[in-house]
Parts: sequence; C-alpha cells; structure tokens
Amino acid sequence: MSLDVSIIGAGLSRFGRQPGVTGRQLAVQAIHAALADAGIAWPDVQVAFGGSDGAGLADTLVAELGLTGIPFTNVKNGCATGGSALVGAVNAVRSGAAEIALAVGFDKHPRGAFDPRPEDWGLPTGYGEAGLMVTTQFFAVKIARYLREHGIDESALAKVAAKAYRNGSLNPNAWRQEPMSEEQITGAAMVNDPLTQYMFCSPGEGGAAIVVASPAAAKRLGARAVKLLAVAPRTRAFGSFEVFSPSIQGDGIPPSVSTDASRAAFEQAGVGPDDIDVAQLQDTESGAEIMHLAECGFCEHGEQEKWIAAGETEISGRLPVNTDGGCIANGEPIGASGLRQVHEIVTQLRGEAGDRQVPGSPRLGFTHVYGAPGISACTVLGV
Amino acid sequence: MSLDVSIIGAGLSRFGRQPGVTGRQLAVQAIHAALADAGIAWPDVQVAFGGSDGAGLADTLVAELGLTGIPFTNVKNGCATGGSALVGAVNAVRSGAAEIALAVGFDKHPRGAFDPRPEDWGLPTGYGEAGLMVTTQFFAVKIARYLREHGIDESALAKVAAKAYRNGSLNPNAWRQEPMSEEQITGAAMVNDPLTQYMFCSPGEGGAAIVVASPAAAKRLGARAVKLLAVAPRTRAFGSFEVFSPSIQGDGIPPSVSTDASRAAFEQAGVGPDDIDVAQLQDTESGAEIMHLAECGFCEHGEQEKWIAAGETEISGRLPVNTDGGCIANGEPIGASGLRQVHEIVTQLRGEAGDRQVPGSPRLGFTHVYGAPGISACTVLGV
Amino acid sequence: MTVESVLPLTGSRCSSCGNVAYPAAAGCQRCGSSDLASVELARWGTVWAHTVQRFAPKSPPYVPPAEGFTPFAVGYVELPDGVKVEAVLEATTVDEPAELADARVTLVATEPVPRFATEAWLSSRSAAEEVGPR
Amino acid sequence: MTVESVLPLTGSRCSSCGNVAYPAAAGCQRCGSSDLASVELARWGTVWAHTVQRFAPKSPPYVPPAEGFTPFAVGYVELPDGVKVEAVLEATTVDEPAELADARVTLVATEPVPRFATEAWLSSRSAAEEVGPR
Ligand SMILES: [Zn+2]
Ligand SMILES: [Zn+2]
Repeated sequence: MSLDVSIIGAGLSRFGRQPGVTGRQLAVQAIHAALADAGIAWPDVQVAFGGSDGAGLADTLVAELGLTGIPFTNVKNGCATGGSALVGAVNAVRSGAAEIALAVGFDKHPRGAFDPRPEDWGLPTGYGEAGLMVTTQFFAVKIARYLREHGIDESALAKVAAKAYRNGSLNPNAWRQEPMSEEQITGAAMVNDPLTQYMFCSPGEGGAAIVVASPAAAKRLGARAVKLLAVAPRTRAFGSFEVFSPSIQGDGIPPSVSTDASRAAFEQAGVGPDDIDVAQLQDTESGAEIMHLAECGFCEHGEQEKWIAAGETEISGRLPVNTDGGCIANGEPIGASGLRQVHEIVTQLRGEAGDRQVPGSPRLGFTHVYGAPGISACTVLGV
Repeated sequence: MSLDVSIIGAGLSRFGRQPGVTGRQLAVQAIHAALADAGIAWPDVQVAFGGSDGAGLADTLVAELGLTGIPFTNVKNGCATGGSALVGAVNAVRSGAAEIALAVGFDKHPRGAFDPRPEDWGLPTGYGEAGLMVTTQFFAVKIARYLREHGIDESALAKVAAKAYRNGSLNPNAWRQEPMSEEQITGAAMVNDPLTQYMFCSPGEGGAAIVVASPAAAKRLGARAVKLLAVAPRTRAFGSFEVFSPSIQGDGIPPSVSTDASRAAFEQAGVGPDDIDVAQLQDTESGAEIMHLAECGFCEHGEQEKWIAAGETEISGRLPVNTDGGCIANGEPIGASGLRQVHEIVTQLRGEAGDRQVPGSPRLGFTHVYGAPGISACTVLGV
Repeated sequence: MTVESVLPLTGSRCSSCGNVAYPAAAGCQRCGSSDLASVELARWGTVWAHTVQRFAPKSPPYVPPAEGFTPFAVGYVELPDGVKVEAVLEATTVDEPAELADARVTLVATEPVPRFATEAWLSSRSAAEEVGPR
Repeated sequence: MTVESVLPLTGSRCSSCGNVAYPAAAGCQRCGSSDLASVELARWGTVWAHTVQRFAPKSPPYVPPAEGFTPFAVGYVELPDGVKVEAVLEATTVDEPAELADARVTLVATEPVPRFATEAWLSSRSAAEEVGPR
C-alpha cells in the first residue's frame, strides 16, 4: 500500500421493502448518514463513485445532494458495484486526486426481480424456452456438486440460514428480524435441490455509503477512522463455473474468482485469513456462505461442516460470519450489498454493533462479494 | 501531477452503421487495435475500465478477450463514459495499482435512438405528452439564446457543420465521408430553429480504446508514447442549463460545466488554452462547437463568428477543431466518442493523421465532451 | 377558461439560502438543505429563450392535439421569483421570432406542462371570444 | 426419434491452445486467440453435477410442455472433449439423485438446449416404444 486510506464515515438507509420510497432516495439517506457519521457536509466530498443495478444512475443524486460540481463516476458491476465504487474512491485518494471521496451503492428491486433475458447474456433464446434462465439453478448445481465432493451433509445448509435469521433478529436495520428454526428452513418449499426457499436471499431494497479519506484528512477531522488495508476486485479466471454458462470450459475443478480476489486482498493487507476477527461473505443462499468460507481461505474445503457444528461462524465463535444477517436477512439490493458489508465491519471494529457485537474487541475484518458474470471484490479493514 | 501517465496505444473500430456487428464486437476490435498499436497482448493489461450507454457491460468482453482475471470496472456516464474510464485507468496507474491499464468505450444505437422517458429523468409524464422530451429542443434553445446574446449570425452554424463534413471526407474511418455545402445544410429540414437536420450528429456505432502506462512501462515498451497531461471530469454547478430541465434555477447567466472541466484540465496540465495546437470539442450539433470554443476558454464569447470566418478552426487554422469530423461526421456512439477524440489527438500529435494531418508538428492537444445530466470531461495531451 | 382561473405553478423555496426550485424539490440544489417550503410562483414572466418544435415528436409519449400537430414554440420563461421555467409558449405565429424574444408572457395553463402566452396571443384570443357564439 | 438421428452438438476448438468451447466461440477464453475451428462434440458424457427444477419457470420465456410443467433435472455433462455442457437431463425419476449422480448419459436432443438421457430412461423409452402402437 503506497498510502493508507481510511474509512471516516459509513451510513445505511433502512433495508427491506419500503413502498413509495425510491432507490435514489435510499441512496441519499445512506449518503447523509455517512456524512453525519464522518462529521462532514456534502461540499466536503471532492469526488464520488457509485451505482445501482436497476435503480438509476448515481450521478443524478447531485440534484438532491447539492450541485457542487465534483466528478461523479457511475459504476455498474453487479454484486461488485460497491467494491468497484470503493476502489475508485481509494485510487482517487491514493493518486492524490482527492483527500475525501465517497462510494455509494443502492438498489430497489421489484418482487421477483432478476428476470434475465437470454440475449442479454449472449445465449440463444432456447435457454429461456427450456427453463434454464433461472439463477437459482446455478447455485443449486454448484452446492450439490460441492456437498457431494467434500462429503458435507445437507443439514449444514439449514444451519447457516438459521444463523442468518438469528443474526438478523439482533440487527434493528435488517429486513428479516424473525428467527427461523432449521426445521422451518428445511421444510420450506424446495426451489432447486438441495436448496429450499428460506435458504435464499430475496431481491431487496437499500442504500449504503462509505466516506474514505487520506491520512491527513482523517487526522484533521479527528475521525474514528477504520483503516482500509486492502480492496481487491477481480474477474473470473479461465475455466470457472458461473451463472448462465452454457458450458464450463477446461478440465478439472473450476477455479474460483473469490479465491483470486481474497488472496489479492490478503496480500495487499499483509495479513492472512487466520488473522481475521470478523467476516462478511456473500450469501446469496446459505450454500454460498459455506463454499466462500473455504474459497476465501478461512478453512479447508470440507472442513465447514465441523466449523458450523462447533458454532465457529456464530457471533460468539472463532470467525463470526455475516454478523448483521447477511443478504439472507437484509435482502439483496445488488448495488448496496457490498458497502453494507463494509458498513457492518466498520461498526464491529468500532465496537458499536449493539446486540450483535462480536466480543473481544475485533481488530481485523474482511468483506467478500461474488456475482455475475464471475466477479468478486474483497476488502480487509483494521483498527 | 504526481506521476506522468502516458498513452501507449490507441485503437478504433470502424464508425457508422455496421449491420450484423454487435457493439461488443466493435469494442473488441477497438481493443485489439489499441493493443496492436501499443505492441502488447491482452494478458499484459493489468486493470480495465469501460462502458457503453446501451450496448452492454464492458466486463463481459473478457469472454472474448481471454479470462485473465483482471479487475474490470464498468462505468456509465453518458457522453463522459470514455472520460470516466480514462480517469479510472489513470488513477489506477498513479496509485500504483497497475502499470498498464485499459479504457474502452463503445455503443451501437438503433436509428432514432435516444427516446427518453420522463420518469427516467424524474419528470412528470406530462412532459412526454406535451412533446417536451425532445433532446434537440435543448440544444436549439441554448444556441438561440447564445447567438442573440452575443450577436453571432446564424450562418456560423452551417459553416461549422460544413467543416465537419469536409474533415470527415479526409478521414477514411468516418461515417460521413461526403462533403456538404453550407447551402445544403441551411436548406435542410428545420428541426428546432435555428438548427437544421444536417447540423446535428446522429446516433451511431463504434468503439474506441486507449492503453495507458506508467513511465517505467512506457519506457520498457519503447512506445511512441503521448503524455496524458490532464484528465478532468466534472458535474454541473448550481444554476446550469441542461437537457430535460423543467427549470433553470438561480439568477443570471447559467454557468457551464465545460468551463469548470476545461479549467481543471488546464490547471492540472500547467498550460493554457493558447498553448493548444489541436482540439476536439463536443459537437452534438454545430452550435455546440461554437459555444464550447468559448466555454473551454479558446476565445471570448462572441468572438467565434470572426474566428470561423477567418478559418481559424480549420485544419490549416490557428486552432484546428474536430479534425476527424467530430460527432457530426463520425456519428455519436455515446460510450465511444470521448475516447475517439483522444485517439484523434494521439494520431495528430504523432503526425500520423494522413490527409487531415494538422501542419507544423502539433505538440499539445485537447479533448472535451459534454452531455447529460450536466457532465463534462476534458483532457490535455502532449508530446 | 380565463387567465384568472389558472392555478399558479407551485415550486419550493429553500429556508436556508432562499433558492427557488420548480417543480418543488426534496433537496436544495444550491446549498444541499432539505428544509424547503412550498411557494406559489408568479403568473407572468419574460421569455428567456425559445425554439420551435417543427416536427411532431414521437407518439407515444407525445399526444398531439385533436386537430393534428402544428409546430409549437417551447422555451424558458424567467419569473420574478428567480427561476426560469420550461414551458410551451403560445404566440399568434411561431414563424416570427420577434414576437417571442424577450416577450412578457402570462401563465395560461399548468397541465400537462406550464404554458405561457404572449400579449398578442391573449388579445387575439379574447377578440375571437367576443365574436364567437355566446 | 432415434438416438442416432440426433445431430451432434457443435463447438469450437482453439488452434493455438486446443481449448474446446460450447457453443462455438469467436475468441478463446483460455488464450485469447481468435483462430478457432468448428468441432463436433461427443454424443455421450458423465453427469458432473445436477439439480431439479421444482417450480415452473416464469413464462415467457419458459415454454412448458403440452402436458403441463413437471419438475425436470438440469445440470452439466462432462464430455470426453474436455468441456462440461449445460443440459436438461432425462431420468426415469428426478426424485432419486443416485440415478443421475456421476451417471453416463447420451445426447438425445440439441434444441432448444442440449438434452441428455440416462441408460435407465433410454431403456424404459425403448421398452415403451416396443409395446406401443406400430
Ligand atoms: Zn438552499
Ligand atoms: Zn486458446
């Protein structure tokens, strides 16, 4: 790292269904919360990066925030939108282009969103006719193969989902705040074997914003700064297995872009997975959290069942994962989730997470997103 | 400037209608051309930024380019898409995150594209019913006010358009390669007074790519490098006049985001408008080129009629403007135009512009884009 | 329809900096404050700039009048409140720019968009009403 | 329909690195070369992984069969050519994962998407044809 960049402010809108509130309004709420958290005003922001998947262009937010004339780059990287925005903000500070930069992500997906059209994915229309343009199939095929390959019992899936709802019940900003038993989760409608309805996150609504600053600005503002030790986005390597792939090319076990991004992040930060005290991992469904635990290097492939049984990923465990309830309890507003994760780690490292606070003053945190068409972004944060 | 960043490769696809060729294919062609120009291969690129307005996400291009796993940020800033991508690439190099970075922009708009919906612009649906969601009205209102305020004769509009077609006829890659007389242009169908059909650019097709590198990489590759002395994107200041504005707020003369972006670029580069030998200015219609000449500081407001009459903006003049025919002769593939401008300046500064080469070995060039919702991006290039 | 029966346009005024917005805004573009109050705008102003829409906009969304499309003037009217409002402009002819340039115009409709008319148009309209059927 | 009458799937092979793609590609994802040749893929392979589509996908785009939606298996078939192809999987029952896990399957259709069948399904189908009307 050529220059330490700090997070000096983090803010969220409410998550979950909010009829009559637009995605852009959620973004403005999140930005105001992040600015207040940093103790600054909108005119103090010198450059901004942000985006949504389907709720509008971030640069149009200046009409409500104030027309200060700053450069505002719209990014659009699916689940990695927040990560890309954060990289933009960090590079702007490191390159000397700005001292204070903003990253914002937001979305407001209608119920049953994510209806992909084959032509948008470069696929013949037959894939739609045949019923193969269904995202949940991808997750099911991947976890089905994974459980079989590594001898993990399907019961782990319900255990992870139950933890998500349990953590959500401790998070006053979560969409789902009702705990749910493993029996309820296992007994829910089967979507794609082995995944039931309650193991998946739902398209949701929310906004998240992060303010980063140079060391000098962080010091001047006397901020309760959290150091951004690494931020690493990556695209997929050859042979990986992704949603809406008509084939998986190459021999052998498909590589994981999450592995590439997390390794890059750990290398940048100069720490290893064992050093991390709290982590947020992409949990589009509960199987994803299981696989990402190993793909990001926190355990060996196949070790997860033992970890989960021992409660190691609980708030009280060795590596608390998705302490705010993750995507399963907060929903998935695609553009917002990556920065929601960063907000949660900032909150945990500051010791301000209330009922869901990880004990023992965590000092190092990690975030990870993964999404189409084979992208991942990871961060390492520290105090 | 903390670190000199150089352009080591520039490439274009063909511009103009190309039935059966997708926008993504145009992008791949432009990238291959830029890589060949730089004497490197795709795996040498360490980070990429790019986008289109309506032809797909740039990061999906890796499926054709090769899955090298690099971070690829999709940007979406309308006419400033190329500028935002270039800023991303430059900041990545300056921050030390990469030595070689790519920026790409592309688009393929259907005939009569740009059919905006009021709700996408935060306007009541009545604006569509009443016939006010027409982009050309904005340009006409702005230039009508401008000509009257500064006593410029309407004949300047046809003169600027005729130059565009004339320069296009010298550019083998232009869409429009037929010269057109001032009489033809003035006599064409009136769209919005005082602008006729042939004064406007049309939605078009094309891709453009730029490879930037750190000084060390540029030296190692022995590139015919052009220095990127400045790149400055800006959003509008309070009170500016933009397309689809239900009102212009504030008193007095609306400020121009192009003025803000160009000033920032000149300040970064440490040069002034008088030092520039060749310029590319956004010419959505010929009146825009006239206004941007003054907004970017090349002449005083009102001086343009004299400049144009004296041929100062011709290839042989004091400040050749839009030497490749600009948007009027190349069409407007929104995502591509900004980097097409950079490509043209690189070509001119290298002395490789053939029939349209600016005489006298130009050493400093300037590019400028402007677009909705009130954004501009300018660059200063030098050899 | 009489001019007096037209509702005024409603905008907002920033309590912090006094900036007036139309339509009513959620945040002030000048200072960023969200403390805004509703305000009725003046019913008259001066044409700041205009053009003529010479061809029929695409339908939908455009809804042409029952008698068919004819070219209409459109532009911005500078109100004494300190804001320039986009509006359709009613003039006796759109082919003589002098009638509209810098002209004083009066609000004659607020829906679907603001509509202002020149003195000449208003006189010709009231003249027409006087000779028309009662 | 006989298995022999099914056209093979057509992919592409990279002349530079030998990588096989399905469908036929314009550029090689492994090495970036655009020097690719058309190649016919094997008509059989092994199920690499699968799931069951339990609810009817949204129509459009999904076109359910005339007799109505029933859950179907979908997954990836590893071909000897060195590529795993997404396909609908025909099995005598989708409720017994063991029939499909690692099963050897044969290509039975290429449109609208690749379709492979288990040995058990093929046997039951030819048995049905033997007792059916001639
Ligand atoms: Zn204000
Ligand atoms: Zn190859």
